[in-house]
Amino acid sequence: MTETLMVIPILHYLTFCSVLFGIGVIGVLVKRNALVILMSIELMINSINLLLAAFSTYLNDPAGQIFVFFIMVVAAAEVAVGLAIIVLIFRTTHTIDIDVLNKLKW
Amino acid sequence: MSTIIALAVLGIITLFLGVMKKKSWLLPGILVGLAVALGLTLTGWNTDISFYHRMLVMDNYALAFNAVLIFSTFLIFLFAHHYYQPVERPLEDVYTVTLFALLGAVLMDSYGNLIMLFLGVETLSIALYILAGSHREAISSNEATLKYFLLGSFISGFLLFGIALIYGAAHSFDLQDIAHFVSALNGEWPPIFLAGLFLIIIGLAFKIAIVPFHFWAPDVYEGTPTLLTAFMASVVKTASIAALYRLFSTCLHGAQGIWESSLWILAALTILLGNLTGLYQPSAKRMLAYSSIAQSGYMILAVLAFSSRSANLLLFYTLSYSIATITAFGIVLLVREVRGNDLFTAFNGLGKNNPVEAFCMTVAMLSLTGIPPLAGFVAKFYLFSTAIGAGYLWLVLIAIVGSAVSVGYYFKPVIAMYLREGDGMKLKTPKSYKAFLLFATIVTILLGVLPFMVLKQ
Amino acid sequence: MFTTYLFYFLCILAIYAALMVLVSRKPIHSVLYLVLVFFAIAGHYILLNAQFLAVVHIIVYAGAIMVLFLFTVMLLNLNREETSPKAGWVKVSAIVAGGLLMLVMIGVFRGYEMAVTSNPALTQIGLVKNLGRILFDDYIIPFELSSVLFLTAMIGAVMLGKKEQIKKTYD
Amino acid sequence: MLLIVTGVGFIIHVYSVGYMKGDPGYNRFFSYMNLFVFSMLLLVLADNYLVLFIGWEGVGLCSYLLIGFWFRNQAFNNAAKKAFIMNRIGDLGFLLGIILIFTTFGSVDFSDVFSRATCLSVGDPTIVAITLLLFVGAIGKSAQIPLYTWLPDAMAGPTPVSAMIHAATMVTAGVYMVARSGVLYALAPPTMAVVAITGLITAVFAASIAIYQNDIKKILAYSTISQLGFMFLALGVGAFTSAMFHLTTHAFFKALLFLAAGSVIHAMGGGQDIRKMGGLKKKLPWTYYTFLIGTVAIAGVPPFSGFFSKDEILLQTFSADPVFWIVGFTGSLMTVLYMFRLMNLTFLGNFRGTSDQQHHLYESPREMLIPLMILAFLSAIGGVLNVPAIFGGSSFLEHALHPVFAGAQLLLHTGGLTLNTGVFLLVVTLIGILVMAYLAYQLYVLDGKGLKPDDANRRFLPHLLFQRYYVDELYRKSIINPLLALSGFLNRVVEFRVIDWLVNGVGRAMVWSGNTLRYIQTGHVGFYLFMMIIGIILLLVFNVLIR
Repeated sequence: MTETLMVIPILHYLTFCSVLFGIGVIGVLVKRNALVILMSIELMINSINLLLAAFSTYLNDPAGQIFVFFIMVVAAAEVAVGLAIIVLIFRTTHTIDIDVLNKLKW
Repeated sequence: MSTIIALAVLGIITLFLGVMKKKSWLLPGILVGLAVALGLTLTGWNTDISFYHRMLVMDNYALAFNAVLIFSTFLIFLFAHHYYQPVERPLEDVYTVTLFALLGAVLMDSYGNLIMLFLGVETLSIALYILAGSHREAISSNEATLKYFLLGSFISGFLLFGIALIYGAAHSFDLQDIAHFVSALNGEWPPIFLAGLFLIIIGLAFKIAIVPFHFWAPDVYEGTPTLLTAFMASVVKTASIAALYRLFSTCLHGAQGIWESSLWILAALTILLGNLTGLYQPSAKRMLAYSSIAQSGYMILAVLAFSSRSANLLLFYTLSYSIATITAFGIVLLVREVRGNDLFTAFNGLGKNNPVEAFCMTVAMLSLTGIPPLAGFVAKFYLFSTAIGAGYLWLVLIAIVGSAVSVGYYFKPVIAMYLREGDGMKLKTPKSYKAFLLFATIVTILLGVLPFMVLKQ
Repeated sequence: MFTTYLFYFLCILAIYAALMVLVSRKPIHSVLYLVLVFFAIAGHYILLNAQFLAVVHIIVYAGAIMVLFLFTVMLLNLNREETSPKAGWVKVSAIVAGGLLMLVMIGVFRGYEMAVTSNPALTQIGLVKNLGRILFDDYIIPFELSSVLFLTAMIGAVMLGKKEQIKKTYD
Repeated sequence: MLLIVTGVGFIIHVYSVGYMKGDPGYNRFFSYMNLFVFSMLLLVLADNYLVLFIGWEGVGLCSYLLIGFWFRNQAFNNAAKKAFIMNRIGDLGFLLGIILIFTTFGSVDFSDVFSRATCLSVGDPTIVAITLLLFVGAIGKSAQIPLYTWLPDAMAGPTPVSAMIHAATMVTAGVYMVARSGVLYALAPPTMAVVAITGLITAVFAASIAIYQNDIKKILAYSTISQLGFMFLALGVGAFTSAMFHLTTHAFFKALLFLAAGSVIHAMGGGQDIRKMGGLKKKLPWTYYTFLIGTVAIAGVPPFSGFFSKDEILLQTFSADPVFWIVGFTGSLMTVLYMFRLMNLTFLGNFRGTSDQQHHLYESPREMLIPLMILAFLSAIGGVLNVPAIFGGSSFLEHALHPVFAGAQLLLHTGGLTLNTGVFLLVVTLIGILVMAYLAYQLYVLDGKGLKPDDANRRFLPHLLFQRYYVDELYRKSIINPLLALSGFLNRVVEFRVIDWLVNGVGRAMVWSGNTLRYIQTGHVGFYLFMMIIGIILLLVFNVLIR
């Protein structure tokens, strides 16, 4: 396993992460279910985590991995709050379709 | 550093006071605590300390903006007592989250490391998602919080991506290291760095509400409980623009060519769209939302006119803007309390029935428009003349046109208050609330007459 | 060679699972595919010599966050198919926009090279001991302040989630 | 300057208590007055051009409010509008000047600007432009040619206002501002020449008009313009201290004269025509004596204050250019003439008014008289402030103001006069004064020749003077009438056809675009996300890929 870095150029990681990030973005744009949108956002964040870890290893600098921990902290907090919001919305409107909620406009 | 500790401790004390059902101690405790935090901030003046490997840099820039943030929050908490009167619960959770949001804002002003920037932005945002939804029974509040949450966490993904790319290019999160990296570049910008930089700009632009990342603002402002909208419009905007400026001023010396043209276009779009759309709004709260969008366009001017003065100008601008906005929201919430809505027709006849409130509202509106001798005028005057000096004549012309258009909506409540006949209904303003409103108004006037208390020559 | 194959396998697995998250009609399937993505990414962490990160990743994401998702889905009985998916043109334009973003990103990375400072194969930075020392030395302030973030989220989740009704309203 | 504003302002306030008693707008009057004093103090205390400008505008606004105080009279309103518009013309120049200062020096703070200005070479075009623009502002505010006509009309306001505006404060703001920017002016010799010539022409011009006026307040108004002209003359020749000195003494005696005139008008039941007065000396003894002191002070009879200040200006002028001196001397002689004419006609001889008025002649109340006496005292001894060395004085004011003008004086090197020349000039001046005073007495009291009941068969020059050189008519004919014709045309054709359409079109376009743009805010989160992504892609493409 240790020879990974010898074989795989960092560009591959970058490309892979971009693709994953892009899929996350598409998910956010395409879906109407708030829960799935939240999952897509998690996908985006995970791709960034991987990117940071890859940078960190290739640079031999622990800061990147430390940052990943913080991102995990934030992601966990965000998900907790996000799910609470979704539950709240579901209680009042009985749906979590984002397109139904458009009373505030213009 | 002491400011941050004080705010964190204050938040926890508030929480405990609430748990112990000491409702009457809550707000006084918070106000005293904020005053202490303000004092602690100011005692650090000119010390210029950085903490723990430059995670936090408490230079004068950070301290000044922190003072503005804490002062704005203080003003908002002055109004809290009356606003939350109908609620029996101690509401310690709302207050604590507001204080933690302030803590996040303080981190955003004083970061020396992109990790701290990210943590600050997230602390602020998560707290704001909660605050936007804190009026759980109102469907508008629910909608506001969902919109804000989805858009905000989506954009924070991009912010993160930007930070990761900068890390990949500069091999560090530290602003000083990035600055060294930039100065060693000799104008050969690696695309990955540029992409990272722009993604960070986008992440902050969302918080400042710059076109085209402004879409959340009107809806969320309208749905959020009014007092917390004031917090969003003042504290969040100030902290975000200060964070953006800090990034530019620390890391990107002499790299103006990179962001100049894009920010130019964004500022122009923001000014035009904010002002034009504001014209057609029937309600005061939504009008203030568009006004805040337009004002962020002017603030970008200060970032663009990058000179030794512009940090100071930005400080003065955000201060004058924050105070006027908070005053305006303070009156809007009074009107909503009595009339149930904040359409401009709800302001009819206010000048006769409630002269004090009408006067405060008028001063706030005039200051936002930029009429002498109020703070907003001085801020705009210096901003525009500095920008002209920096060669942004056309942008300033656009900004002036925008200001002229803005008269169209800023004067709507004023006209309604003084020239329309009302139904004689009076606002239920307690004496203390009036005193707070007058206090904020006097600060606006004082800043206009004696701008050099804050503005350096 | 093995690692190369492993890398590509994990990549394809992750991308497939990610796509399935979007394609699935039922939220619960999405959740399960997302767990698959997380495992694939954990494999990547191990490939990158970041073992501790991999463990934490599994615990936090697959263990905590996904459980939260599942819990919500079950609690609210949300496991219904999307009643009215977005119109076709919206989907197409969304995919075009996301794809464009992807292309732009890949274009940005084109030609990017990293000066590797030391032999990365022997790097020890991913170990618990190493990370812990740095976390509690250099990064103590963000570490402490992230507790504020957690506290905020906790208060918020409780505040928004609890069922207590308040009669009087304010705006 | 501060002392003048507050001191004279206070006295005028006391006076107004008596003068305005019973007026329905009593409260309004005093709130305006205090706002005025506030603005004036702001103007004086400002340490940068911006605050100065705010005060400047405030003063203009208050003067508009005060001139139009009796707003039921349309003529008064017109006068107020005229004052405001003329001031605005000046203000525009001033504002442009400030902006130019800011773009040139990067600051509007006096100390910064002055220290940075000294780095520029003398006669630098930028400095000349700045000073000229500032001077345009001063012209408007201090009623110099060609923007002076508002001041005589401004007499429509209550008399204390006239005293306030003309004596202590507003009109001197221009002088103050130019003196304050002395360093800049010292760097711009062409502007200095313009200032001096403008001042000189105004001084003589206004003085000559004053000789043939019949309204007591108008005479004083023209006299003010003329005195301001002297001050600008002093500024123009670089005698900043003298200008400020004359400003001070002028504040004393002109306030005195106006207030005394107010007392007369009060006694006459509102009549302002001096041909209808006469012999008031017996009825209004206190007013008479105070007025007399004011007259001799303004005429420059030693040892009253005007003598010191005006002669100092003339001496300085002589040392700059004798031709200027001759013209200025003529002006000062005219001053003597019209002032004594005014006094003689008003107070000496026989009463020429209606018998009804005669019965009502009585001295003003005490709160009006005491300010008069204080001012009279000050007018009498005000000269002590700056007795030049020639008379063994200490030049107190010069030392006090030295720090302010040091920078300017350093640049100017004013040449000193020999003692002999000085004494010679003084003697000439004195003789002139005496001759003119006698002439006035002869003409208007003994002969009564100057008193023609109708204006019909005058000779050319007096007629011209009586009609104020037809300047108002000139403006009307040359500017206002063509403007009116043009505006009529514009109104008919351009306004209705083009501008109306354009303005409404612009307005409609704004509203329309606002209304349209507002629908971007669809309320759908999905749409917002989409727009943001497009924004992000565009930003990245234009900044990163295409570079």
